[in-house]
Amino acid sequence: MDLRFTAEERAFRAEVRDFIEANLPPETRQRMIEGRVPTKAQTVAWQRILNARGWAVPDWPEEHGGTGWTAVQRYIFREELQQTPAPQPLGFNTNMIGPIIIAYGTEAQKQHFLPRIRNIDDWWCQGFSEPGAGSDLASLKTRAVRDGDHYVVDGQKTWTTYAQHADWIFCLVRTNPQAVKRQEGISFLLIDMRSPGITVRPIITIDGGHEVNEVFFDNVRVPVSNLVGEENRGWDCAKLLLGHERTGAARVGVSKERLRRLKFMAGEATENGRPLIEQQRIREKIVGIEVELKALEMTVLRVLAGGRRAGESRQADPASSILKLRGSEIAQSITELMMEVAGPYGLAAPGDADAEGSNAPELMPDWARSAAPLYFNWRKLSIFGGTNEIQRQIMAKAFMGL
Amino acid sequence: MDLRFTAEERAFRAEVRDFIEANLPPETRQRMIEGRVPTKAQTVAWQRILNARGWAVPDWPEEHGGTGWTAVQRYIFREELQQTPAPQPLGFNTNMIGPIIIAYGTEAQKQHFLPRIRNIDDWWCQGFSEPGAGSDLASLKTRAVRDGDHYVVDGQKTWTTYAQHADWIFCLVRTNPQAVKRQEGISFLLIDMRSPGITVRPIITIDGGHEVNEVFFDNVRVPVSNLVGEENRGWDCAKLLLGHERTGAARVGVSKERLRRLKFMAGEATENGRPLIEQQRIREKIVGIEVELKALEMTVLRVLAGGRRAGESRQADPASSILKLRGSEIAQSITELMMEVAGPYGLAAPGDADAEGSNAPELMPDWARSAAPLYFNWRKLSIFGGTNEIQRQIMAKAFMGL
Amino acid sequence: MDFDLTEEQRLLQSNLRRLLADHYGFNRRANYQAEAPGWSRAMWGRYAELGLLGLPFAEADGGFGGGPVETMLVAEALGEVLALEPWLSTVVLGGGLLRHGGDAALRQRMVPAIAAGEALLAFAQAEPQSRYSLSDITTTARRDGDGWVLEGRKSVVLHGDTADWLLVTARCAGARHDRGGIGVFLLRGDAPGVLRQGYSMVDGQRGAEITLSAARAEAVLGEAEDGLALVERVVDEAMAALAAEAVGTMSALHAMTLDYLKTRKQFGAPIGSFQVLQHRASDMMVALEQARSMAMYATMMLDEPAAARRAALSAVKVQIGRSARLIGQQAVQMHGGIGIATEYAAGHAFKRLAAIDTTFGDADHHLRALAAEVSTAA
Amino acid sequence: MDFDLTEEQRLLQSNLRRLLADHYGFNRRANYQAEAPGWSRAMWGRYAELGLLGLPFAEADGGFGGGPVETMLVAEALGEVLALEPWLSTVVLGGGLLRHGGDAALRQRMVPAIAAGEALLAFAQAEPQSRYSLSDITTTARRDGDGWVLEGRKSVVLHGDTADWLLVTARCAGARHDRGGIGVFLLRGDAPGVLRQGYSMVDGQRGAEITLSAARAEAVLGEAEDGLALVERVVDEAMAALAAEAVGTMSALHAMTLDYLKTRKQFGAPIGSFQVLQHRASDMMVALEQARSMAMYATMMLDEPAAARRAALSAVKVQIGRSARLIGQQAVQMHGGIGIATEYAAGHAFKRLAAIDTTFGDADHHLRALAAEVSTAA
Repeated sequence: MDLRFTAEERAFRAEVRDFIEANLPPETRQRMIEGRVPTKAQTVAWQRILNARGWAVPDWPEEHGGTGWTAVQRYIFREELQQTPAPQPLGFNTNMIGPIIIAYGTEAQKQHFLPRIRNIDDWWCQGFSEPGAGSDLASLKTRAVRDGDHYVVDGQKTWTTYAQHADWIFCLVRTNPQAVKRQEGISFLLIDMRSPGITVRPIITIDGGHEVNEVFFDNVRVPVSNLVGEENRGWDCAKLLLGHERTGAARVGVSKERLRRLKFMAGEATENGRPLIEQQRIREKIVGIEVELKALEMTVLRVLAGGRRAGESRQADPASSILKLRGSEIAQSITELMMEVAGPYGLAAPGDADAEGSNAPELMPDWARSAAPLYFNWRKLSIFGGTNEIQRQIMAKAFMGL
Repeated sequence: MDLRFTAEERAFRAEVRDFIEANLPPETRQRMIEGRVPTKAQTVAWQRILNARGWAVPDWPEEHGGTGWTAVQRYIFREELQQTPAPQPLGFNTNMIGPIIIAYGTEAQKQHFLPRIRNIDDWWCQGFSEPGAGSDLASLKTRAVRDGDHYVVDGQKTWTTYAQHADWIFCLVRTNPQAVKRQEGISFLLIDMRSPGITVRPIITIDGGHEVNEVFFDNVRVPVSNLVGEENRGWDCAKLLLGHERTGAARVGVSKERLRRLKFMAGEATENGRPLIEQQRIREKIVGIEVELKALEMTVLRVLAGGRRAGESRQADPASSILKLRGSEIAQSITELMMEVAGPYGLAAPGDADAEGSNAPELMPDWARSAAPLYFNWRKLSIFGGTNEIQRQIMAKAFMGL
Repeated sequence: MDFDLTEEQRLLQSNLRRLLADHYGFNRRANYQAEAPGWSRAMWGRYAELGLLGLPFAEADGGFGGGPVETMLVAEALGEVLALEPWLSTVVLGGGLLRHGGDAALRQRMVPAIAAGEALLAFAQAEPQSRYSLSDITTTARRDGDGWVLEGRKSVVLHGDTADWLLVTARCAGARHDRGGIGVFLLRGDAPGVLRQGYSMVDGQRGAEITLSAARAEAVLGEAEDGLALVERVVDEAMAALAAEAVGTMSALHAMTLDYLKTRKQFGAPIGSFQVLQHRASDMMVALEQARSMAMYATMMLDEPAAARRAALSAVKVQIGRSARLIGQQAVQMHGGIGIATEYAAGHAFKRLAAIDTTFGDADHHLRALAAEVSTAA
Repeated sequence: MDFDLTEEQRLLQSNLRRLLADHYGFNRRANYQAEAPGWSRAMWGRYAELGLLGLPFAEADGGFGGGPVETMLVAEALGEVLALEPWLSTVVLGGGLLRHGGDAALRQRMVPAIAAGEALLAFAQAEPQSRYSLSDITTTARRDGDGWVLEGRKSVVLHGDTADWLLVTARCAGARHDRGGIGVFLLRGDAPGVLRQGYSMVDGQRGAEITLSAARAEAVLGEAEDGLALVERVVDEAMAALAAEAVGTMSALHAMTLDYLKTRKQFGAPIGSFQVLQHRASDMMVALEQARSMAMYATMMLDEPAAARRAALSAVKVQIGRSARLIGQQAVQMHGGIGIATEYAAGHAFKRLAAIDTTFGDADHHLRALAAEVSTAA
């Protein structure tokens, strides 16, 4: 047992860090340091820089553009992106639709889509959740009826992240309403967002941001060639995503970067003329989170090492749930503390963290602006991607036999 | 709305306090300050002092020795006992079997038992819980079979507090195993602990104390005259105890006294030569508990005032559950903090808080002795008397309609 | 000891609740917020008609002689609907400074206009560097003939953008942190030298940054160089009102959550049938009742001597902050996605609760303040 | 990076677990505890046979050359059964002082006896006033001819009652809190002037109060006046071992609780079918895995430079303390009454976890220590 990174791994980390430092546009980095989501243009530009370097899709098989890195290298790469901070590869493209097309797509689908996915020539979004089907995904109702060489899709998706940016959406749709088990009778379709009959309606979140949407399908015609896998077997494709990215949900690098930012803020904010960071209580709170994060980081490393030993299982395992739970709780606790540090100015923060034309007076300190919006926005971390309640349920049922 | 005590109530409090100061044996008080349970002799002696003053059973009807006090006066009386601290009236006698005999007993039972209960001429214990019937009381199995003018009782009770001191036990027993509803077919019996066939087996708790016992019944003959209420209607008697004492579970006075003790300990314990109470963090923890306790105290007063308005309802209500939940959590948090303040000497505490011949060296400071035993022992507060989980369930089902 | 309301108090409560039920549904509120000035002038008129705006003032000054209990009832009802109007600024903060610090002439000049809904007040207390300290004041007041001229910067002034009158703390003497030398000055909101930058705050309330450049005060409240005790008293009254408002908001949020638990279905059953969510709803109820008790305690302690009053209000703020965080976060969590969508009420209540915690010092700030006062005598 | 055990390590682990499974059932443990000296001399002999007692010592000194990972494995296995023997005192604390501070002659004299189970050691470090400070030492060491004479009082000395040898910190120079001037001295447990009062601690381990009256030391470890760094290193090693022991105990307690949830029935169903208890078991699992990660981190950081090592071990202690409290309290709660009855194992595990938190500083103590080191540079 040797829990240190090898010399090769440390060298790899330095190489990644140097590349990011040299190539990441400073305004992208600054925007992220301030706690704001990068623009679509910034995300795309950075992904293309990575793609040019051959680092667009480290997790993919080498034949499709993957890097052939070890799990540890891939972890280091992601952590360096998070810590800088730099935009991470667009998950819908690289972690979701890419691997699904690789596993289940036709040769034609692979040829056409994969290069475009890698380079974000197409921006993808995910059409899984529906108004009545959140945690209980299998109860989805959006229907696709075969009509010649097309499916005709009717229904509604919701919580669709970045549908407003998207060129394509991958959807779970019900093709056989008579199926005995609800998971059967579901198919996996790729749908061009420019298709007639698609309407995107923004959902503005309480931080004022626009990340999620409702997507309505009204008689949308989708070529049968856009079916992935077999008809009525779309659940298999969806299951592939379970536990695919086991360590990402921990968001260790992101939380490290946010803690750095938090300390910066606590150095700027003052009380009775002294920086808050000098107060023992604030320091204890910060350190308390750092301890939890260190433990989570070690847990991630154990999972990585274990995964390497056990082969790259795609089954859900307790680790994914543990990492999701702790990762979201830790991230949320950082935003709570940011809100506390921002103090009165936290209340005066702009209503829309991403609005270029914020209504906040220029007199207001920059460092306080994003505290409240981030606190509000990150409540989503314990809701989306499988609520924390669902994670606890998975652990109890699947791994403790309760 | 006037949330202050009246002049009469304040005068009453002074009267109670003066009486306790003048009459409570100092060694009883000192033992309780040290966090130890008073001995049987101390409890009995104090109850007899109260009885001589006419204050033995404030909650009872005046015809049976009650004081005729208002709910607020009764609250003040109990709080003063708790704050001194002085032994509280033996609950099994005054809050449980007394009111049940008053409500359901025969005239002969009243004549014989009530004066003895008041004066603890008989020490009573409660035979409800069984090994398989804790939170689910109605599943009890101890049987009583009619044989002439006796019942013959066989079975086992457990978690029987102070059975080792008891002269009598009041029991729920199954008299009709064929009853459709499990709550039917249960009867309420008074059993002399000296009856042949009764065996008491101590359960030593992890603090080393002996408070609870198993009580075995092997062919125990109980005169039919010791039946309370109707045969097979014993559940009615048991239900009387639900919500009877709505504000006692908050233990506000006890927690106030323990906080005072905690501050004393934090003044004695030192670090780097300075008392712990000077440390900001310890102070914040103490103050944090005081805030919660103040809120609980105000909640108790609201309940008292509400109860007076609504009449003395004996139904369970959300207040009882709230008070039990917060009361136990606050009390437990005080013991956690005592353990923290005691520090290394907390580990060296005697194994048996109540043992007269403790094995702890005399070199050890007195104030550290009871911290660990009390922390361990008071885990029971969230278990006994309806677990905190059961309290949450009651609130959700009965008062929120979930 | 008596927790009952008088007949008049009950009437006030039910009249106000009826008014709000008729005019302050969630969609209406969204409209009020969207249009200038960010709240409803029509509602303001109705509050005046109902007697809300003159309520805590003495009858001799043109008010209705209400006390802390009346203020608590109003705050709670306004909290239930997340009302946006400048009631706290005008009636509790500005009005409180007038009541406790204004002389009879000033009161009799101002109160009738306030009661009639014709004068809006704002309390310009905080400064960019002051955080929660009431005595960290760098804005200066300099005598100039009969009057005073103010110079400085005031920050996050609640409803400072629309106020007709500003009540401004400024230093007449002493160094930056001194408790002495602080005065409370009355200025017209549109006086020369007053520059106001208004904005919408995270919870939809309005705030303003205010720069004072040789701005001339109309009057000074109380002793010009000894205003801190006045400020502390009024801030304590505002914290009591905020506690009651928070109780109203928490209570509405809890009810909303129960409603959602009973109607929203997943896995074929209402999610309220899941035990984990049931118990969490119970914990929310406990937190709510503890907060409610402390809001009453606040009300009861307002007339106590300053040291006891301040300690009590700090304790109240700690409990309100803790309860608000638990209830706010859990309500959002149990609502799932719609808990963080602006189209639904739950997220707005969550945000208002977070803002209340921060206003005049969050739970941790007040915990530290209380801890500093613990006796260290053995 | 590699989390795998070597073949030898796996063998050590399985041999020890088998031994404990055969000889350390809960009832056996109760017997060991009940009879003098409060633990099992027979087990001690078996540990020696298995090579446990000489494990971390260099082969040149008569040991088996094990490292931190081996110590972690042993501690975890002993924690699983709540072993009572003086392994931590003798091998980790006493042995650690010898390894890092003893000269070759001393090591070669002591280690074979330790490895054979013939020498028990105890570390007499704390004093009545010292709490968790390692430098708050009033016991004095005075040169007397070739040797040293000790005077003072040592407190809560783990297994001090039966130790053949005591390793005592004492001040040769400097004032009470000085970091310099502290030496580590080796005394015979039965030397003239050593008065020992043994007792059973709350978790069933043995402790002693020790009074030294002109007690003569046999040797001094390292520099007589510069022993604090040695003490800190060894205490960090002990905290790492305690972390691993706690993980063993938590893991056993979690398993015990799951077992209870599956077998205990109430309202006609196993209580493990109640969702609230399921989720709590999940939270316990999370806490356990976080603790396990930190026990590994502790092991990995022991050979780092002192500042990094100390910070790491404080972080470990914080996490272990938090996890232990959550798991201990929830396990007791879910067991209900039998959780606090001495007849069942759960309560004993709970108590041992509470004691581990307190040993060498509880979670809060280490949190404060870490907070003091946060950089305040903006």
